[in-house]
Amino acid sequence: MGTPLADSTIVGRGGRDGARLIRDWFGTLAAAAERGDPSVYVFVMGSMAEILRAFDLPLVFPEINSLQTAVRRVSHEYLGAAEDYGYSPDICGYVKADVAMQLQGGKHPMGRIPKPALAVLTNACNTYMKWAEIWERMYKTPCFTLDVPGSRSAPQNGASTAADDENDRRYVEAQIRELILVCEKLTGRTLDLDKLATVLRHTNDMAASWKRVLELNRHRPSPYNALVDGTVYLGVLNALRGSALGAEYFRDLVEELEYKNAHDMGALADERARLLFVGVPCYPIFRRFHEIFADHGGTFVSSSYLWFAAGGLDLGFQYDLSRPLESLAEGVLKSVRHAGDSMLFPDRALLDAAELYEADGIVYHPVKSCRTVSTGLAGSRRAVMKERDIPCLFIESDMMDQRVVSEAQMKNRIDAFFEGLEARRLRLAGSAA
Amino acid sequence: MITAGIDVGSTYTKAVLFTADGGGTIVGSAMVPTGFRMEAAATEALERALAHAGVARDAIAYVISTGQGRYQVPWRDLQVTDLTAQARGARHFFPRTRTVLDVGGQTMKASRLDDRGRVASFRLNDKCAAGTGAFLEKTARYLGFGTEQIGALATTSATAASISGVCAVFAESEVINHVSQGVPPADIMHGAMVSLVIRSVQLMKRAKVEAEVTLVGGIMRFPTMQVVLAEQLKMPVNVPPDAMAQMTAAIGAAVLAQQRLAKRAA
Amino acid sequence: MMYAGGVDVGSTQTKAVIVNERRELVGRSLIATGANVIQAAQEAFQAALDDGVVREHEVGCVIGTGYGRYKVTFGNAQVTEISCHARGAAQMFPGTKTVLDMGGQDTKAIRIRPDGEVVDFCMNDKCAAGTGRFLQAAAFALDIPLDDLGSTALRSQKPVKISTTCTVFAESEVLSWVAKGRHIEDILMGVHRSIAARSISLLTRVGIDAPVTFTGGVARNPAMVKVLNEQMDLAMNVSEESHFMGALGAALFALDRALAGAVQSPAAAQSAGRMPA
Amino acid sequence: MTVAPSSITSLAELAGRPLAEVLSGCRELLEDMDFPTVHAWKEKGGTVCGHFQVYFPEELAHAAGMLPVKVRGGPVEMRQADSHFGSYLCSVIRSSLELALGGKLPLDFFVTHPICDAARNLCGVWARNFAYPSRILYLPQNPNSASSAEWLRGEYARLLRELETVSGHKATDGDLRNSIAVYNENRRLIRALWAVKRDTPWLLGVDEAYALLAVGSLVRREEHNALLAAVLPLFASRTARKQDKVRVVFEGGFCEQPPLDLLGVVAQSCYVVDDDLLIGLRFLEKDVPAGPDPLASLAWTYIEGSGYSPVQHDLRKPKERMLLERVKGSGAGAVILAAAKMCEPGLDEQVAYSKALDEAGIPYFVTEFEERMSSFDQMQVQLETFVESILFD
Repeated sequence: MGTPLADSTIVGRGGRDGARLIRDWFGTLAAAAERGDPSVYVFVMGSMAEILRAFDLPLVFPEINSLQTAVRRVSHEYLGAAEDYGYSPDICGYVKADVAMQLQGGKHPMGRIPKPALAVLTNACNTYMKWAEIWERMYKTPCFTLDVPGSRSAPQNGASTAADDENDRRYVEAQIRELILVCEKLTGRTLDLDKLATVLRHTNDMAASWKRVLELNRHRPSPYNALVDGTVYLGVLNALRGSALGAEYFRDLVEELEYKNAHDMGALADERARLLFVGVPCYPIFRRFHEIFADHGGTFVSSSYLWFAAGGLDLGFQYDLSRPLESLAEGVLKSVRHAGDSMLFPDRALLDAAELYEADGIVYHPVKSCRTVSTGLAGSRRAVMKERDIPCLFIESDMMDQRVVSEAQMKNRIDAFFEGLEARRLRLAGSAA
Repeated sequence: MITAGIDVGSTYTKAVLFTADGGGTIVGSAMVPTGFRMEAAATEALERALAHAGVARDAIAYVISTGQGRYQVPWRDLQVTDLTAQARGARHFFPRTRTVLDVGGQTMKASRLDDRGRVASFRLNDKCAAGTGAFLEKTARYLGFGTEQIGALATTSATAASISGVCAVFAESEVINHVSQGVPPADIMHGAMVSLVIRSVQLMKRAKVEAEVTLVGGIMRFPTMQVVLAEQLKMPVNVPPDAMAQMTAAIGAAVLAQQRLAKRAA
Repeated sequence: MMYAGGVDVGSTQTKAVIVNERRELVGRSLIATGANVIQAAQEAFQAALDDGVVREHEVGCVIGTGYGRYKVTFGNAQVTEISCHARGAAQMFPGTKTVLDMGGQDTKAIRIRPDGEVVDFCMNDKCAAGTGRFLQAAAFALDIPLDDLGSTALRSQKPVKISTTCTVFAESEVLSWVAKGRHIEDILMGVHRSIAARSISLLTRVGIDAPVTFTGGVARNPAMVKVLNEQMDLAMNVSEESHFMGALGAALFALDRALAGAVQSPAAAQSAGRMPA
Repeated sequence: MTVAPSSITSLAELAGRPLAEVLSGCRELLEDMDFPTVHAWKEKGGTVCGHFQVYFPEELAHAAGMLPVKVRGGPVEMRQADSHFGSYLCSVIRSSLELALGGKLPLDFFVTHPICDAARNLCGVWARNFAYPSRILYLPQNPNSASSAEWLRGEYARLLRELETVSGHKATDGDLRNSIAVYNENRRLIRALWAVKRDTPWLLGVDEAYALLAVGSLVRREEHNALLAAVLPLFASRTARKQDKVRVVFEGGFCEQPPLDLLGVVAQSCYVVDDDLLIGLRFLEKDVPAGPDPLASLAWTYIEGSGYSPVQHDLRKPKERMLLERVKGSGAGAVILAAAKMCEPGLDEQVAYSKALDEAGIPYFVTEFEERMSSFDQMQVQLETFVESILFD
């Protein structure tokens, strides 16, 4: 059996196009910064891209700007500048990198970031609010905080009634209407409902594709690495949410992954361990982190990052275009809540994913920067291991701060983890024979 | 009128006798090990300083104690913290000092002074030892050198080895790594100093840095510190004269005592 | 007779062990790692050979472990100290389910299967708090030999509460208790309790399942053993040779490999199966 | 769980005693990590609603017949909790779980709030470890929306339903009105206590006022009201002399609490004339009106009549402006800007606060604390240096 020849126009297209789209997107932001155009700062969990795009407002994702400084290995310069300004080493690195960027007039490794004319945020992460308050003070930027009530309890501990959900949905809808007024005031235009419908349709397409992309990695061998390739896809998903370009990208991506699966083309030539990743990537050594696993034949088949950092789009929620605002409220509520659940109550989702993706192990990577993602992961790990006989590795570092990323220490643990996986594999193979 | 400043530190106790004559003159000083009995050490330091100056005990008009054992000096007129004392001491040598960095074995303190030498803002590090003199001592100990050799060692290095220094103990494994890769001990020591200085610069920036900067405290033993600090801050750094390097807090206390005395007279 | 060697290169000490075909520990050595790690590994190995009266060519395989495992240049392979401590503990105390290894700058909690396979492990991440180094700092501050710490602490009637977690700051906290006039044994007991509490929290992460085997240099400290036993309400396995556990595990992995290479019997192949990649 | 026989199980035991005894009794109760009043309540068959910092409408639990208890950690020895968390986390989150896991704080219901990311996640942590319900109460972070009060009313109704299920007592509107009246009285008394501290700080130290306030969250509020009413007239006859101390505001005690001894050290060198210690217990600054719909009144007062803290986002209340008002309102001359170690909102806010104080020319110093700290040398050095910088020329 020979390996089928890769069709070079399809295979690798998602990575190439993704990198180009992100570059182009940063290019448009830099151009907007040069022109002094207004932009809206938004966050990945509840970006409200649908409304803002309907007003043609350019979106800036400070989270993505910040992580880019780490991927490009300059985050320490930014963190240092913010710490010099007074911020503690113990707080969120994303916030600090952004503060430093703002202090330097938006200068960024990918170009320049325009100033915020408006900030739109949700309560999905409390640090969003502390962050937005910084722009309020720096620029007197109006900040719109959209309350998206999350789950009130763990899924096993009682669910909401339909009436409760309707109370929440009405509140979200009322706030969306208030947000629309803010945008109308900012742009001097009224909301174009046709345009909104178009945007919603694109998001619907992207949501459906995203769900499919995640499913396609259940294949053996898995066609992409959820940590490395997945993060590129995720960038496009957020930056181009609600756009024709974004919808097209994901249609192509699904095509590519289906093609790879049809030809059993895995992300790794020799896939020996299928892993789930929990947390935020270790951006300061982004490639190296993945290589340490890949050297042992380990690949990430899924990642909780692809759930929450997609704002819950993995749910695949489809907006009802016949009642756009009502449906948008419902979609925001359900998706953002779903994103929150993947961090607040991750156990069940991880157990299910382990089953679905036939995972050999779970890698927990809590980070100093982000308590939203990290608080309780140690407990989750214990709960998951109690429920299912699956090896779980626990490594702490950071998504921005290389001072707390010790590669040698990390490698030692990863090596030990694979020694355990290998011993386990041989034992299971032995007992099967 | 002569005043005394007594700095009761955890390892050494220092006494300085000071007069306002001639724009301020140190007339005597002494340094003794503190041991476990701080009061006795303070008395002994004072007596030795008196002997050194050749003056009698009753010639001392005002005593200010400072340092960790500032409350263990029953015959003091007043006690002040070492931040306050170091600020005045630094100003004695360098009257235009606006920022003082005090790096000791266990602590690192950065203060910004106002135009009159009062401490306007300050920051202390207390999280872990990665940013203190102990970090250098640990590194030296591992490299097989004594604390007293640290200074001379680092001066011979041109390139600093990279040491992140998240934890003073963990830094040892980085040191081991360098050693095993054949990096010269001088470069490793240099690297440890750079790591320490980077931390101290961070602390200083949080208290805001203004020129001139004066470096005081136990770390003064290492001349390379001054060089590295000046490099990192991109501004010159003052260092008190060698013989007085350990005495700045005691001097500051004695200077302040002159001030209190003048105020009492008025 | 076929022999195998394990060399555990730690940050302060390097340990080497020789085992024979019957998995018996026949030679051991312990030296200070010092500045030249490669040389330390060689010297320790040679000393272990001398101790066991084994000649180098009789050794079929050598495995390096510990922080400096890649510095065992004469070794055939490297295995992490986590797998090695697990393997060593399973050999020395069959039936072990949980291993606590307390070394100079890290503490590990390991849950294992009866054959020594690592099921789960956790290590201290952020800093060296709660490691053996904390004891060294206290010993240094009080000018007491490390080996006497435990026996001194055991005389304590009223332990102090140590609040610092930073290993380096431990020195000054210890001295401040001395200055307050507290007995040395009470201060030391406080230090032991503080470390024990941190280790137990690490152990809880993997689950404390008896029997627990205590390995690493600190396992020879009777006060630490006592405090841990009391706080967990069990009796840990402790060996006089606890500090050789990592090297022993490495030697056993080496033996698997040597036997698999030399003898093609099913038994050997199966035991070689335990050899991690 | 047995309770030491010497422990106080009711504040009634203290009412009527001399001031010094009341104060030491409060302190003793506060520092008793075995929570004798809570255990006594449970032994009588009562149910307990534990609510994590900062604000919780205790009236709901009170009306449902429960004992509302503030879960705010404490200096407890960590035995079990640490293994449920990673390294980078404040202490109050860990110690709160420790108290519950160790059985020291027996609850029947736990509710946390998204005051910060770590606190919100406690709901999931609790759900993993305890059979009783654990819930998140989302207090609006968009109080500027016209719909927030109405939505919050719905939240309160939902929470009350669940509390009633646990306590077995259905709260009538009459119960709610009664509870609101009890808490209005409590708020009035606390305001009076804080006024004593502000106007005559030499008669009431911050550590003493704190102990008197904090015990309120360990008993039914009627008891606390009785104690405060009995104690308030006693301060005037204290003989302490007014000293030449700096009047300061202590900011940074909204969630994790500094140890009482730390407050004592502060009181030695400064008069703390205002602060945000346990601000949640006095977050509603107005009386809750006796409207036709008690739940709506409670929700409305939260939106329209609450104080400020770094964990409530409200466009009408920029925190630095609120702090300057607090300084002005209390006649303070300086500020201690504290934050708990690893506290994201507190550490973030320190930056904005210090810029605002710089601009206003108000002296301050920045520091961090931890509930478990037992050595205050560092704090003392900082305080003394601060005072010296103000006093010396």
